[in-house]
Amino acid sequence: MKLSKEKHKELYLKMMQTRRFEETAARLFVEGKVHGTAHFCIGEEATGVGVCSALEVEDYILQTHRGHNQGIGKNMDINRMMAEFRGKETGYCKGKGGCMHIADFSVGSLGANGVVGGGIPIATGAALKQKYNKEKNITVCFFGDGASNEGAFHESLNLAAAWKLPVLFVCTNNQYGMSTSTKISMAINDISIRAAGYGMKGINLDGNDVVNIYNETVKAKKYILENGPMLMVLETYRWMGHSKSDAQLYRTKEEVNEWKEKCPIKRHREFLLAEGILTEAEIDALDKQAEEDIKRAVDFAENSPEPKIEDIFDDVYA
Amino acid sequence: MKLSKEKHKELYLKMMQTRRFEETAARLFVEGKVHGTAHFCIGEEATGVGVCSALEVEDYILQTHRGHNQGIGKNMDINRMMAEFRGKETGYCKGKGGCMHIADFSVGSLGANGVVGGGIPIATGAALKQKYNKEKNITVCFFGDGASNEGAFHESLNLAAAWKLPVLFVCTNNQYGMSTSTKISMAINDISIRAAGYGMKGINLDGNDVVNIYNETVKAKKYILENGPMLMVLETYRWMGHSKSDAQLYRTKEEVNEWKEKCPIKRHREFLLAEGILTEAEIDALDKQAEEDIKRAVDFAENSPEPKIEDIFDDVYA
Amino acid sequence: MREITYAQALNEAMSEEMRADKNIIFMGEDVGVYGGAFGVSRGMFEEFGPERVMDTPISELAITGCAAGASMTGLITIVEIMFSDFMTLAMEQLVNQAAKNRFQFGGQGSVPMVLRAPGGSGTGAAEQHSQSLEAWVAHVPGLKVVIPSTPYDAKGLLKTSIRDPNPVVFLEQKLLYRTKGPVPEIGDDYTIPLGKADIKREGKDVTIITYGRMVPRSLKVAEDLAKEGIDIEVVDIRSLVPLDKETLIKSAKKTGKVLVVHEACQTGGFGGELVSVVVDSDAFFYLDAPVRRLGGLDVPIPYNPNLEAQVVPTEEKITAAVKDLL
Amino acid sequence: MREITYAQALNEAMSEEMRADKNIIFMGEDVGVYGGAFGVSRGMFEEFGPERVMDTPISELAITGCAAGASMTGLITIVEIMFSDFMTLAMEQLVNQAAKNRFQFGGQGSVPMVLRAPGGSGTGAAEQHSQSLEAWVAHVPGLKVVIPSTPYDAKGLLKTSIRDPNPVVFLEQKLLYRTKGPVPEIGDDYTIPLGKADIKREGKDVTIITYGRMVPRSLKVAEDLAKEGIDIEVVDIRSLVPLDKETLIKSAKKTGKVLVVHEACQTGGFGGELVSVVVDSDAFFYLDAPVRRLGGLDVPIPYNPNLEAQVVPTEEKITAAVKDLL
Ligand SMILES: Cc1ncc(C[n+]2csc(CCOP(=O)(O)OP(=O)(O)O)c2C)c(N)n1
Ligand SMILES: Cc1ncc(C[n+]2csc(CCOP(=O)(O)OP(=O)(O)O)c2C)c(N)n1
Ligand SMILES: [Mg+2]
Ligand SMILES: [Mg+2]
Repeated sequence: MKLSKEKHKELYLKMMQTRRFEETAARLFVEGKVHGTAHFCIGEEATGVGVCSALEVEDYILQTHRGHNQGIGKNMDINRMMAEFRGKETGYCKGKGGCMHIADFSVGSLGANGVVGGGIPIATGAALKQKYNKEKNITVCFFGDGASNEGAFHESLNLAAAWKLPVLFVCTNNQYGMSTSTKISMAINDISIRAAGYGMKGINLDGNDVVNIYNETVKAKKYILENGPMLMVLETYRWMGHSKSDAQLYRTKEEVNEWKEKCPIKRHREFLLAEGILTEAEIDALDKQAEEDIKRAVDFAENSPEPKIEDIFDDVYA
Repeated sequence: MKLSKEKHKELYLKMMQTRRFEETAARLFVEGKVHGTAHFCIGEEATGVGVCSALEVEDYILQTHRGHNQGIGKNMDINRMMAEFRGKETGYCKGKGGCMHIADFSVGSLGANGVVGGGIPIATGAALKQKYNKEKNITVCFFGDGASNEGAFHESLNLAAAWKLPVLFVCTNNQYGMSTSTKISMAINDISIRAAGYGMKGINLDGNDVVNIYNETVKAKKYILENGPMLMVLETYRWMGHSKSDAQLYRTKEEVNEWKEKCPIKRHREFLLAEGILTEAEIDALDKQAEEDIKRAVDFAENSPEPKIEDIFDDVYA
Repeated sequence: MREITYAQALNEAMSEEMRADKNIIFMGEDVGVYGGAFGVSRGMFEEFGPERVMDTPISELAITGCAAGASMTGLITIVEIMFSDFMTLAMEQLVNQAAKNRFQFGGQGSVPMVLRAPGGSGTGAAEQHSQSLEAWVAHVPGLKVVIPSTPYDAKGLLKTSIRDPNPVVFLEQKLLYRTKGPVPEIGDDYTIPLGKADIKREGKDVTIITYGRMVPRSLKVAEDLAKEGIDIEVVDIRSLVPLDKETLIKSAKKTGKVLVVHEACQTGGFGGELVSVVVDSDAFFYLDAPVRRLGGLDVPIPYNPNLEAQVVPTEEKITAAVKDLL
Repeated sequence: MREITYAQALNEAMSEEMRADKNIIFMGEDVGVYGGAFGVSRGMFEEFGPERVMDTPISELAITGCAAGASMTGLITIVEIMFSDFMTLAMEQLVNQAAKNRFQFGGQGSVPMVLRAPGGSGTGAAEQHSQSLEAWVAHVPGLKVVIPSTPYDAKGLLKTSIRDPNPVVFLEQKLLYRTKGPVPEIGDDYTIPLGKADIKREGKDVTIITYGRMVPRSLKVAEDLAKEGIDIEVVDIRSLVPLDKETLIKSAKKTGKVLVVHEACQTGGFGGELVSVVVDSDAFFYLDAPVRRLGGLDVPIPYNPNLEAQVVPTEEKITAAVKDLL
């Protein structure tokens, strides 16, 4: 399917916003403006952006701990994302959750998760509600290759298949769970074959090709509303360390550099130029906009108030 | 592979002992001699007997809550089994465990389990120890169709495959988990296909053909010691209710009767006669022996002392 | 008033709420045609159909999370875990997700779900089917915890729990399922607030603070000791979270002698919380004896019926503990 | 004596035991080349190799059960759960299997395993990575529970735990990993028995009963208040199960004033057990003030650093609670 110029702009901008958001977040750590940790998806931008850009507000997503691309893809407010990252009152979670718990129910994000695989069972419930109410929408559940070894993955995919729930399970295979290569954590090469064990359709895609991911997601949604759940595995790679502190002794510089060659943003940019969809100038403008959006977010967060201890008991119970 | 006359006698006798053991246990309930519950494997005798008779003492087994055939197959002492069922001091667990926890480390049974799927992770550990010590033995893990929907199944099979542990995973598919048909609990017809999702070999066998199960287990052990774990699914059927109290509204009498036609004991008997391996008289003698063995066990249990509350703290800690 | 069983009362609470609100669904292992392992949901599948009464695969973690997800997005979900021992498989979704989501998302969403599970020993089901794990969930902010002791309380508290916008862990008592008690007519819509203890028997000499199946047992002891002129007040806390501290403290001040009784293993049990609430209040100055706890022995629940009966507080043990306080 | 960190002490304990006994293996997520999320096992993979230091898939339930199975059959297994919050995924195997197997099998076999997991807040890891769940495991017969507060205790207690024939849940404190303290030379084989509390500071006015990272914090308060002439005794229980009741009771009798402090949420926390042990003993008659508990607020651990710091007992709160008792 051919995408409109606008859609291409959206995909490119969201990926670039994600990249800048994280580069900036990384810098804020160095500056000591943030405590705690963060998990960056640099190199994996196409996954969350490609999938989420194909969804409607009424489609739900469950994000991972490495989900800035997913949130930006689902049109979350970058200012509030940055404010949450900074632990500010104006953040999505009032500074109580941090970036491992960023959520925006208003755009359909039911939240990022600090627990590997923790969002998978929740996704089946959101989809059950959609099916129960005969909605024409689906729930997209993001998780990593490592999460696919959790019992939650198995129980949830089986449940979704047995009940024909409208869930798109998206496994972002960045080849490692923390320091553990999938070659060590499992004896298979293609995670999508696990779908067959549930009587579910599974596909494996290049996780750095944002356009194809977008198109496949559009198709998947249609398929799911008619036939039930599906597993989509996106092959990609994490450029940075697992989290703030990671000496990366478990992989070679060569391997990292090979994958950097496959940068999803560079690739989309070259595609846009080659196809004559956007001009250098137009793309540069998007780059500039991304820079500015993030700068604005940083200022917004910087100038936002800290949450007050007086409010600590709010939201423990509804 | 052709079995010796002795082996055939062993298989037949163990199946018949299991059948009589459970018929008797059921009667003891009616007589009010037992409280609690029990899960009978009548109709499924060939599974545990066929598999365990192909093992050595040094091979471990993890039993299920429906595992009298497994225990008898692994040469457990029927007297102590019955005594445990009666909660007596002379029972395998000193009356503390009951039939959901019967174990006999001396014959390689690491115990039955009251938790569906609870024995599966344990099996990986026992196999890890065998591999670590370079033993030439395997661990056999029994569980049901329902258990294959538990996260423990997934995590354990993946771990065993990733580490090439010597485990034979035996799924006794009796078509139901309590009242829930596999048609409802999963969207696949053959559970053995789940093995592929772990890079493991999976086979599906007639669970009522004790001779074939025995032979396939011999082959499987050889395969496993050379190549790593394997999943063996045995298709069978539970004749009685799930446990003591079960109105069985979830299935038809016809379905039950169809399967009763496939009685594994009757089948083995007819095979033995047709092949001229045993005479009517020889088989009748085995039937008689089974009767007597169980009678002896009942008396043993009946005449055994109750455990004393004074000893209650024994074995909480080693 | 008519008398019905504890199980029937629970059935009526769910059924009445589900008739009144189409957004309520109910799921669990064998809760459909089978009617649940203890028959609590008998007839519900026939009345509400497979869309609202769902037999699940044996997947405690997933169904608990599924309930949380459905409840986060607009439904009200009742999920039955067949034995509370199997909450051990669901703790991640219950504790890290359901209990914390509203807080960690800064107040976005809520999780109106009820997790029902039977606890306790006495059925001969042994170590892995007889535990009393209420202390675990009572330690988790974001969860409410209820344990009813009578059919009347069971129905009224379950209705309130279903209407509560928060995740409620509703722990039923296996040995009480078949006990009968007075309950208003079907449709006569009464509820009981969470966080309100009930003084099941007034007395002036000693206060027994307890809950669940130890309530009827404590009442029996109270009746027997009344004959000896010992006047026991039996306080049924009914919900562990929220906890009605006022009523406990008031009673402790009145009698000056407190015995806390529960079936769960004594060490680390909720009794410690109850004792602490009393002694860390001004009731401390009214106490004329150490505050006693009587919990189950610190052993797994054994299979043998005699052993099983003796590892939890018996009438004899409760009686002895009371006399000890005097 | 040389000074090493708490993390290094743990590393030495495991390494020395593994050098001495080939039957000991160690597994967990990223414990190999990565050295564990908190670097505790750095260098061990290089020394002991992949057969004995095993990186596992992310499968908390399976690896806990795998450890139990290996230990039931002859090995001694140390399993690391990256954050104690993820014990929520392993409770079934830990509680229903590892803790109960010996008992439910009538004394056949034993399960010599150590489950190591870091608990506590203060790292900005928020709700799902900061819990203190020791009360759960302390409520399970069959398990032993240890929480060290110094490098010396960490090494001595971990060695004892590895040699213990029972499953031991060894809960480490994230914020103590980098703290330093005196520890005997490598190879100088000392151990510390489980069930022996340690009076970290003697005093006569008030007893603070605590454990884990609240020990150094309580000591700091004690030093400060000493200047005001308030003499605090700080008792570090070190192991929750077995619990050294004698030492607690003795100290309570001596000072007549007891404050129990822990980081875990106060409601349902182990503090209730500690309070009960004191007030249900003859120490009750020596108490001249209510026994106070100071636990964490009953909220999930928030992300924002200021909030995070204020939901657990601070020096200010401990100081105030002590003065309150006087
Ligand atoms: C249940 C659980 N176990 C362990 C962790 C610690 N942890 C955080 S991220 C991570 C790796 C997850 O790998 P994967 O699912 O592939 O996602 P990725 O980080 O590669 O995006 C681990 C082990 C956790 N957060 N939750
Ligand atoms: C974790 C867990 N969930 C639920 C139960 C209750 N239960 C006992 S047996 C059983 C059915 C198990 O089905 P399957 O694995 O097929 O074994 P089968 O009983 O058919 O032999 C259930 C649900 C349990 N014991 N453990
Ligand atoms: Mg990964
Ligand atoms: Mg079955």
